[in-house]
Amino acid sequence: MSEPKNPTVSSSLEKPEDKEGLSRRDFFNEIAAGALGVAGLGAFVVSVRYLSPNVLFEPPTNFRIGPPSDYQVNSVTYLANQEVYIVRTSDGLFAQSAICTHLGCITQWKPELEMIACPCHGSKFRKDGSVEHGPAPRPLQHFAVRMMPDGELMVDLLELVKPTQILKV
Amino acid sequence: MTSWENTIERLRRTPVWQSLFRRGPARTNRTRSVAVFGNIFLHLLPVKVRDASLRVRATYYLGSITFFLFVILTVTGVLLMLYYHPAVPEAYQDMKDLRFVVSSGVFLRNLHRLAAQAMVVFVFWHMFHVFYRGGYKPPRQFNWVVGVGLLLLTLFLSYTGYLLPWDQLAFWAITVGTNIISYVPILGQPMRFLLLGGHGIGENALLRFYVLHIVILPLFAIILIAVHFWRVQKDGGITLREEHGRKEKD
Amino acid sequence: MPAEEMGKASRKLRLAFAISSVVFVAVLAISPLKDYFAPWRQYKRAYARFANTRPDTKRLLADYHSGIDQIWIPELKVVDRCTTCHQGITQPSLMDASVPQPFRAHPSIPHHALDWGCVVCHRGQGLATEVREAHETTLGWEQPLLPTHFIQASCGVCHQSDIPETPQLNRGRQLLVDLNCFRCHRMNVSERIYVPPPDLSNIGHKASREWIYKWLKEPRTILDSDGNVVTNGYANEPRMPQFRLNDAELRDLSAFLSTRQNEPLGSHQIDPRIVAAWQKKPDVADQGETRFRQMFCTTCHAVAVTRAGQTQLIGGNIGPELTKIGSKVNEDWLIAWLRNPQSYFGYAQMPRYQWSDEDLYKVSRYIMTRLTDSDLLSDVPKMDPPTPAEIQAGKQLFVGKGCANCHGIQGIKAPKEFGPDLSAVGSKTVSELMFGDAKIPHTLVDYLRSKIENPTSVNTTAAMPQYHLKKEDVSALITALLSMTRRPDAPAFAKLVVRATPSKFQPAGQFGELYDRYKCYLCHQFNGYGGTLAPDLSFEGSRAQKAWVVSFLKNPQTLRPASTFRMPQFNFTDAEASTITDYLEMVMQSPQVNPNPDNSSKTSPELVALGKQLYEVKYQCQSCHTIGATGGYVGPNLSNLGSWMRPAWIAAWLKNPQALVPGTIEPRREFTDQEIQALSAFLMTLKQTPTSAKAGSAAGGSR
Amino acid sequence: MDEKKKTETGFGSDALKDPRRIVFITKKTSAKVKGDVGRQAMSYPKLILREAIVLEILTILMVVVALFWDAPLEQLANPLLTPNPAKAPWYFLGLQELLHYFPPIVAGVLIPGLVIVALIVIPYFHVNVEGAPLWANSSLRRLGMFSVVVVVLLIFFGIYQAWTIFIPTLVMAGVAGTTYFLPGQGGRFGTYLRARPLSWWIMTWFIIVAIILTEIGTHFRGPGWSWVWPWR
Repeated sequence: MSEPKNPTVSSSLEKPEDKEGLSRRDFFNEIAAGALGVAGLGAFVVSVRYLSPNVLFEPPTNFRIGPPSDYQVNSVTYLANQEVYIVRTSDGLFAQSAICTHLGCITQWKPELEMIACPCHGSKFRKDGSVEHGPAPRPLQHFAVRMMPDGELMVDLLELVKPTQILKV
Repeated sequence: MTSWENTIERLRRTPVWQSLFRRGPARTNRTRSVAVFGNIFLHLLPVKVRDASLRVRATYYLGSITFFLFVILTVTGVLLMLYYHPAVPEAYQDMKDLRFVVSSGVFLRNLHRLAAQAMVVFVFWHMFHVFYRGGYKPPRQFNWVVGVGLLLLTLFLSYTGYLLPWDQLAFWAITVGTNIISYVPILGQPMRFLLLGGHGIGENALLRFYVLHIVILPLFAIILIAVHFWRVQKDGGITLREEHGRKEKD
Repeated sequence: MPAEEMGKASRKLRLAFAISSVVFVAVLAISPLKDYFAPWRQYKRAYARFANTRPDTKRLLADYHSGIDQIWIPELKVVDRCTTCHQGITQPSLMDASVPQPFRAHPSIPHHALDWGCVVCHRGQGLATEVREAHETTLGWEQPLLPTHFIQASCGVCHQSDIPETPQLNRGRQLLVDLNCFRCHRMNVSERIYVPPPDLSNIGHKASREWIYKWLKEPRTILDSDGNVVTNGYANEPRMPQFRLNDAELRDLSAFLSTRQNEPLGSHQIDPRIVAAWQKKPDVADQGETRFRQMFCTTCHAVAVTRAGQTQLIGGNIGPELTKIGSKVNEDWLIAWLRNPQSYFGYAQMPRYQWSDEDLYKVSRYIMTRLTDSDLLSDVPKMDPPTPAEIQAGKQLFVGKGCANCHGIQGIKAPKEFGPDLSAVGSKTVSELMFGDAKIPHTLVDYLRSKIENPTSVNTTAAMPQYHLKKEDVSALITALLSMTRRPDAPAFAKLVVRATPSKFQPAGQFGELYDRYKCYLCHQFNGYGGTLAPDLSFEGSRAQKAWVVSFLKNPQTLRPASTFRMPQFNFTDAEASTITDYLEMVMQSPQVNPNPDNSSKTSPELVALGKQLYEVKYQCQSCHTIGATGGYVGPNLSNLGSWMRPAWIAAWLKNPQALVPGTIEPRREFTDQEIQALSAFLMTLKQTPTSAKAGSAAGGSR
Repeated sequence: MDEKKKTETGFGSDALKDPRRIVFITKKTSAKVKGDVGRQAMSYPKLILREAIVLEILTILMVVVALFWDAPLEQLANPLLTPNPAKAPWYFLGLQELLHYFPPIVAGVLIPGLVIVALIVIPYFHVNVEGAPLWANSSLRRLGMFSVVVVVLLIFFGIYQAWTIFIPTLVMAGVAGTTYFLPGQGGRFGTYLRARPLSWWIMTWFIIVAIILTEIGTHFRGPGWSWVWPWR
């Protein structure tokens, strides 16, 4: 085995490559290195495409919630699967998120207090989603509710609406 | 010098590059040696090899191919793991998803499966080739035993991977295979019970095969491969045809 | 060689590396390209192009995105990607047949397509995004798409009782019962009117060995040279299938059966004076035929009639066809049977009529001399009296061929699990089926068709006998069989199953006895149970007036005189008629109709005049209904309505006909209460004198 | 070449510069110390470049096949529905074929166990390290032993009617015997065979039997492990 630690042996052998050989080698090396670079980049892109799912097994963002008659006037109904409150007042009906605007805990409707309370940090919201007190910075998010031609209501979680927008039923 | 070479050259002078590689361009035997020694992966190779061992007919690169198949399997395997749930029946549905909805999913699975089959073929081929070359003879006895260990690991890796798709092919192949184990006197049944985590092939078996397939067996394989490479170097390089026989006698 | 040469890669090596690197890059690029040209992406693009050619482009593309569409219903374990290619299924404007597949919209059905996914009904592989994988049987998926022709089978998976939308399925389910399939195969058949095949414990009294031989060889069915079933005076739907028996087997079985005389024959003597009086009369058979017709035997029994060279079966299919019955039965047996069918078969469906000896003699002479075929037994070989060896062999054959599964016989127990279990045949996979050498496509549907049409086609040693069925009946049977699936293992499905209503209606008490004796349910429906030949009597108590029912029972011939199917003359006694009438009035009430209305007092001539005016001018009821001699024939004749129906029923009917008789075609008009009062008042004035009551119509419903 | 003698001893750097160093050769010193190392090349880049090319070509082949051949995926596993025949992975089909012939304890444990043990222990029996031809020394005695072993094996396979092993064994023994009885025949191939040591014959026999058994198990076995022709 050669002694790599012994600089005197190998350093004396060091000498510049001849010009022609160098350029030829460089040309092939460049092709190879370039190709491998492209391959690496391509592999990265393909991997990213591979890793971004084409289908999601998540609850649908819009869903039917039955006819308005399912919801009594002056009631708050919690839909556990979608984490949404369906609130019906004498004015009409709206859907609002059950996720606390503070740190994302799931709030609970307290019928005895007429209040939506967050168990994590004590935020309290009124029935219409506005903040009563607590650390929550914003009122609960409202979602669009639409009446379908067959008389059922449809909630669209992707369409955010102002709290004042209430479906008259 | 081309601009490309200049860029590389400038890059090589940066402190970061130098801290990483501790050497200049490998244009001399010394720097070439340093390149091998200084790299944790390359240092498993000898710095110099005999010219004769570079000839294709010396090895047919069978060992290298087996190792590269292992590399391909590791890369594709890690990617496949990201879409795989070792559960019944999700495992099977994941196969369907890989095929039908994941971009390039079916390609990676094909590649993994193909490389796995090829690795079994090449590991056998490598072994037979080495045998005919007399590679098991002193001083390479130990490396031969390591190689036998790698053969068994390869078979076991391939076998554990066979169950993971949880289709009929997998299920019954493993059923037949594990029943062969149970023929071992006295220890057979307990061994099968331990391997399957139950009396039949179910969710426990799937999880055990999965853990064996992705963690335990590859870990052993990597260690043995490192030893195997290192010992090739230490035992005097690969076995050449001329080494034994007539030349020994003079 | 200089030492440095050791370390210099040759030009050839570097060139090889450069080339292999370039090829390497090129090859790696194929996979993303293949992904880009995936078939489903091409369908996606094709849909976008297609939508751009339609007027409602914007709506068609409202939910469009370039990725995979998926319906995911975790409760049902549904993951369907069918809508990735079938992108227009919810677009009403794409319902037209001119829209190319796969973009056509789904025909409108009572369910929301997107609530159920596709494969719940259509089968196939919902996970797939490739055409072949999604629709066909492949290595990775055995259950192919259900052919549209049999799609009603999918309704039957949940709807276990008949629904009007699935006639083919309903027919198939009825056939499974009628053809006795369920006697050999285990399957779930909801309770239906079922006439069991005859008990053979006393068949020796009834038929000769020669006739039994002939019957076993060719049960009614006769095939022509092309293999088609020809009627030739026989019903072409025999319930008895054809067994593949050779001459020796036929001899043994006929020997065994013709010696079955376990119990003495019932009363079969006719007063000798009557016999003496009628024996010599040449027209005794003619008189018998007249009586036969007067009794409306053809309501249940068919007889082949040749008119203008065409042979045709006339009559019902509730009882056996009688065209050649005279060549089959012994006269003594016939008389005993007519007197009291239940004395021969305890379970006989035939009502016990009150024959006089004279009628009995005439009718039996008619049957024995006219309903015969002298050629029937001409090809039966000459047979010696049965030997004990033949009888013993016949007994074994009787069990071995599965006869005992359908026919009861004293001293022989039917083997259990005789045929394969079919309770989940609809979810059988292709690999569970044995196709033998049959040259048919390897699918479940083709297997079932081949098996039903020719049981030996897929299994040469099949025990199943040969049925001769019409093509549409085979399809109906396949549909019914396909509907019998293993319950999908999602718990949500269990909730969705619409169980068959426990339908058997079995009243108790005096009426119950009459109901059993006269087999009312064979023709009439009672609370969803019974035959469909005659009107549904579930709400008869709300509908008909008591006096009318009594008079009808006493003389049913006053209704529908021109029909082949008519209520037989049962010769009810007054007591029986009143028992029936009371029961109908007490029990068979509609919750929609007030049983004790007090609006009779509201009738006034003005109201009647208004009603008549509404009837004739405003609503033009006469376009469908007849009063007297004028009007349409779509709806029932109303000439005698005043003495037939109850005013409360008429009022309720006018308010909402579909609530009383679901599916009736009577339009639901938005009558005001006053209009209803006026119309009822007018209709109640429609009365006919009993003598001219002949034009009365069937029933209130326009069924 | 200067460096050719110094590398493998593990002792010195430059024998010319440092002649005082002495290598002791004992019985236990490995045989290759004596060998001529021959010309050498630097691993970097010569070996590494070759390995890289091999890796690339291998990947290219794998990728091309993977693009046009789909990994099999059958129905969802169904413990109630046994396919006929139920086959193990292909590399165990030789074993499954053995199980068809021999009692489970022999085929499932003894034979594979012996093969593995044999593979592990062969390097430690320094038998015929030189690789002398089978019939080189005391050949008549060897022929006797050879014949006895072959006959015992054939009887063993015959008893269990393992014809798919019996026939290749018979053929191999026949070829080996032929090289004894017909020296100098068969041209270059004959000369080649005569130069083979015993280990070569055993290994070749093993490989041929293993390949035949695996091939039969894969393609020639149908329902109930009955013989089928793959082209039917």
